[in-house]
Amino acid sequence: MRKLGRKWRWFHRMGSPRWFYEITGGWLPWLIPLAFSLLAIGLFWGLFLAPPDARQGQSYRIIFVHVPASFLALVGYYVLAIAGAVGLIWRIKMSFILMKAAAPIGAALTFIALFTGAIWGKPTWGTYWVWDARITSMLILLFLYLGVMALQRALVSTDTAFKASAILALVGTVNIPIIYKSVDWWYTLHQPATLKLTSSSTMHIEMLQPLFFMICGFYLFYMLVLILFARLEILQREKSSRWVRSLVSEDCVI
Amino acid sequence: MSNIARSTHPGLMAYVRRDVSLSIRSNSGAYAPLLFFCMVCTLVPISISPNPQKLAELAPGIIWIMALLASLLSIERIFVFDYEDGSLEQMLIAPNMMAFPVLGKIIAHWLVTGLPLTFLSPAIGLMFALPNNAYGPMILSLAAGTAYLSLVGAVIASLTVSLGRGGFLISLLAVPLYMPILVFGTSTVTYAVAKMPWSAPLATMGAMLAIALVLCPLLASWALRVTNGG
Amino acid sequence: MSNIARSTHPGLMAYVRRDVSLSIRSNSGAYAPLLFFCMVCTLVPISISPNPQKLAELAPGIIWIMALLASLLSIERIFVFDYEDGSLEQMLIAPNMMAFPVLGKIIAHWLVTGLPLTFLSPAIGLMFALPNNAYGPMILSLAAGTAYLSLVGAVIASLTVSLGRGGFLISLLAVPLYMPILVFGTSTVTYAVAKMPWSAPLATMGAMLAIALVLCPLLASWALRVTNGG
Amino acid sequence: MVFPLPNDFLLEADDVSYVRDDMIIFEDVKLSLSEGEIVHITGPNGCGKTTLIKILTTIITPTRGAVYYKGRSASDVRYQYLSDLLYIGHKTGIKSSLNAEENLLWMAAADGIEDNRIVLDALSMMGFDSGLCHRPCGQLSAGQLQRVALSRLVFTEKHIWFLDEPMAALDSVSIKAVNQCIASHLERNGAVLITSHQPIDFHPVRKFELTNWCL
Amino acid sequence: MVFPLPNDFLLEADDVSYVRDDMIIFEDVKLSLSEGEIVHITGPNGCGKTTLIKILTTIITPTRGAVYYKGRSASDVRYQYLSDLLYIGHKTGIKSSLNAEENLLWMAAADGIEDNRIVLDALSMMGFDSGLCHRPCGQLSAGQLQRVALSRLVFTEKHIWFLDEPMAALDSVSIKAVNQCIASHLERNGAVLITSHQPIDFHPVRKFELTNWCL
Ligand code: HEM
Ligand SMILES: Nc1ncnc2c1ncn2[C@@H]1O[C@H](COP(=O)(O)OP(=O)(O)OP(=O)(O)O)[C@@H](O)[C@H]1O
Ligand SMILES: Nc1ncnc2c1ncn2[C@@H]1O[C@H](COP(=O)(O)OP(=O)(O)OP(=O)(O)O)[C@@H](O)[C@H]1O
Ligand SMILES: [Mg+2]
Ligand SMILES: [Mg+2]
Repeated sequence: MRKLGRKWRWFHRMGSPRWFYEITGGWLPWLIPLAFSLLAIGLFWGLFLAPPDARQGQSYRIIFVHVPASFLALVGYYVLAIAGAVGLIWRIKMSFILMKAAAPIGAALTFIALFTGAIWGKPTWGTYWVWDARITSMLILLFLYLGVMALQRALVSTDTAFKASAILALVGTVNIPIIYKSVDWWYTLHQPATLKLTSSSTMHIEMLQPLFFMICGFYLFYMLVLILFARLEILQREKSSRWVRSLVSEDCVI
Repeated sequence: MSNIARSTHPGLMAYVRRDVSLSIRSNSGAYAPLLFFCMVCTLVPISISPNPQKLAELAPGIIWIMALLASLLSIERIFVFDYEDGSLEQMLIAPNMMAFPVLGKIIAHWLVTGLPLTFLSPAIGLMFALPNNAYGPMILSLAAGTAYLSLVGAVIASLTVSLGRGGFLISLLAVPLYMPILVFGTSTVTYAVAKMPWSAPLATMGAMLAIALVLCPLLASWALRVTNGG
Repeated sequence: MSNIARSTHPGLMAYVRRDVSLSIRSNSGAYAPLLFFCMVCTLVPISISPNPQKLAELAPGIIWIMALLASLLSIERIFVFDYEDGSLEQMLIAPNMMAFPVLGKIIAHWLVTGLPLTFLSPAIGLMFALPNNAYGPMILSLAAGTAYLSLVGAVIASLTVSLGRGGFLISLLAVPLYMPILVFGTSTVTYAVAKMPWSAPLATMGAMLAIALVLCPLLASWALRVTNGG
Repeated sequence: MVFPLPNDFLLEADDVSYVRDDMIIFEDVKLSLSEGEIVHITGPNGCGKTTLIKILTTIITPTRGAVYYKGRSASDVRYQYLSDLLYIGHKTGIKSSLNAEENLLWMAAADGIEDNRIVLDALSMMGFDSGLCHRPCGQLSAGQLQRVALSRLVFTEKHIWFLDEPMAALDSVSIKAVNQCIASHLERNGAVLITSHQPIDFHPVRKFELTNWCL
Repeated sequence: MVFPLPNDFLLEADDVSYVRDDMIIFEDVKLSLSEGEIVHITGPNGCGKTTLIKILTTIITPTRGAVYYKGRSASDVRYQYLSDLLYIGHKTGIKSSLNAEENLLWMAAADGIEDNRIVLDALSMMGFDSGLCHRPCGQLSAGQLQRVALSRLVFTEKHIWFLDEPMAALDSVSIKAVNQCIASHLERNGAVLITSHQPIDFHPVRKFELTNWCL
């Protein structure tokens, strides 16, 4: 093999699942308490301390779950697609593992966003569902996530499954802006904007602060779950390797 | 000897001809997606409303959805037979850029699905009492749109080819990607019905088609290699 | 020795269990027709109109058409895989009435297609702003109607099984036979929406179902024998 | 024929002819099979061996002639006949999404066997590696698949076996295993009808040559 | 490896390994093929013969190792290599809705042959009855289908042949015809890589035994 430069050696070592497993093992003791305390603070603040909304009363408090979940659902797709692209271009196995881990998390977050949005819709709009541009594109995002998961599951050979679902994720990325644009445009065409999500600028500062905590908490929580899923996948894939066997014989838990 | 073989290897047009004639020969014939399109369109007045005014309102959307379904359900078969009988392996070891045969097959799919459907759409429009000024835009949008559907669908079909008749999996993967073209396609027709300028959505479709024409054959041939173990 | 073999030969329930588990195992999974149903239903607001009032008007017809399509497109596979891998020949030489295995397979098809679709339909109804009083009739009509579709579809599928993936041919043959049930199904729901008594169309569907339940397995197994050379 | 033939053949084909699309595949084929006997049907490609076997198993109805089982028309004693025969053809009826054990268990159920110990034993007797048992059959090689299908021979209790080119794709070790199965079946008074382009090495094998009518 | 190997083998597999789903199919396989040589790959069912051939034809990418064509990496001279090889696998690429002649004409086009006289001659040389020519291949028997596929051998101008169990389902007459094709190809300095569970009767056939890694 060609001699690799120093930078490249680092890059490829990072691609080693074992390296990832060991390094993230050191992060977990920090990440877990941090994520959960941020979430706890944000939730408590948002649900109990923040003042009720002038128009919506108490029901607005669902925002503290809805907005972070929607936000990370979108971010999650870029994580997925970038991980897939890196895996395809540099043939890094670890990147594929991260991609595989990102799909179910993203799907779950998207589902939470849709679900909380629907619950919120009932008191505010008087209906659970409306074909608003944003909501529709969120639904399509859920389908994209599910598609990546289904393809991953259906292809039996792991290598092929990784590469194929990465290609699918890439195609999906190209389409996300188009989908968003088209759906946005479609909505404004057919129906006057009677129902609009309250814009954040009108939000009270005392509501924004706990929301900020929740978003940070969700971010860390996302990272945490991604790492845990990836570690689980690594153990499964490398179960026959020596280092995993010695791990298991030491009775380590992930 | 190798040079001769190389230069004469069946290229794009050969694949177009072969695939078109294969689907004419196949049991259900080339007219199959077309028949499906007609059959399903007839279900609409029966189950929703036979009222001409209502039908006219629904027409652009219904025609477009049914065209999309006819394309979606037939695209599955673009590579799967070749996979099952071993032709795909022969394609993989053909000494030329694989994107050309793939593009050939995509064009053939469009010729037996999208194009006849486009030609037939005025008849359906007539049955649905579509206003006169909408026929032109409808034909143009269907022609460009079904080509886009064939291109994007081929990428998905090549990802799922080794699953045998993945059947509905392909619809989960393809429908989200089909959505934008559906929006632009129906807008073109509804704009025309509403006597608004309909060139903007049609132009967008054209741009999307141009990009897909370049990217999709490459992506599909890449995906075919990957799903066959390469 | 022959008597033991005869009495223990896999019967109706064994075929139901086997086919359900096979379609759960298959790549696209048992949820596949369900996914198709959902995906296609989302196309409607995008291409026709997102206006809740309009959607509510369309809902019964659209839900029924899409259920019909999901059933139609999956019925093709009820016998074709068995034909291709040789299981069908083994079924033909099984020492019992062939109508039982066939009925088993039809029930399995309904369990993975019609039934989940029926359970999911309220969610689609919700998204289409269907009025509250229509949910009950919709569920009942879908449950009975999809069972009828599976039964009648199986007869068509057994006629076309030797054509391989006849694909669209099956839709040409089946759609005319599906029409009556579509009419009664949508009327049940639209009657309910209009607060009219909806038991008459539902009762008709029940009667049709009962007749189909007796005749179709017999017809299908006969057709299978004939198309295999018997 | 109105009366059953007065003989004791286990199986008999009486002047069977088959015409497909106005083409005579074969005409007036007479073939009989007794207990403990193996008949090897030979003939060039396309002479109708597979067709003949399908006629004998009642899958295909012959254009003329009839098949007799223990002296009575097979269509009269249909269920009795069917519950006594085993047919493994070019297509073996294996589901590619199930693994070897699941596939065989389903087939064993036809013989009233529900015990997966028996099935696993059969697989290992055919030289099928137990490490492959968890894999869906779609992921097996051509020969491994054939081994799975032929494992039925180990535990089946059917009397008459119809084997259409069972040895194709098998390596020499598995061919030996199949031969052993057939030998012990013959000892137990079973009957075997086999087609194969490879020679079959039993000493009392009766060859039945089908000539090519098409040419 | 940066530099091409300094040798003259037509084809060489250099320490090729293949791992599928964490299972080692084979490891460090070294195989070479010169002009005028025939190599018979043997081994038990499932040892990876088909996989090896697909790796050599570049359909499957090996986990480790590389294939060299005339001393240069096959992936570097990909098109040159591909235009010099012929592969007939388990699945032969025949369309069941086309007839034998149409199928072969399409395959012949890959060799720059557009003449249907050549194709018909090839079919009759493989013993394929011309009366069957008008029938779609889906209606042929197993052996007849294989005959059609192997007719390619008569007219192809490719240098390296990869044949994966070409003799399966063939009767003895057609096996002789195939052997004749191979012999004349070898005389013309062609190279053949063949797998078969049946013995192959050329005198200078080199056996290459693949062991079963999976076990
Ligand atoms: C199922 C229905 C819903 C879906 C799928 C949905 C989806 C989304 C998405 C994707 C975002 C953007 C997150 C970001 O970019 O930061 C968002 C933000 C938001 N949503 Fe929803 N939403 C739904 C229902 C609702 C309802 C009923 C309300 C309240 C009336 C609501 C209020 C908000 C607010 C206030 C924001 C933050 C505003 C912003 O940052 O632009 N949503 N929602
Ligand atoms: N699609 C697949 N997915 C996973 N594993 C496979 C697949 N195809 C083959 N295998 C496995 O790879 C190994 C090698 O298979 P291969 O087909 O190369 O064997 P082979 O030597 O050609 O056998 P045979 O003599 O039976 O044709 C086998 O153990 C098989 O189970
Ligand atoms: N489905 C079919 N439709 C029409 N003709 C067929 C069909 N299947 C086989 N035939 C023809 O019937 C004849 C007998 O076929 P059959 O498969 O019985 O031959 P076989 O003796 O088994 O040959 P092989 O040794 O190649 O397996 C052949 O000439 C074949 O072309
Ligand atoms: Mg045969
Ligand atoms: Mg093999």
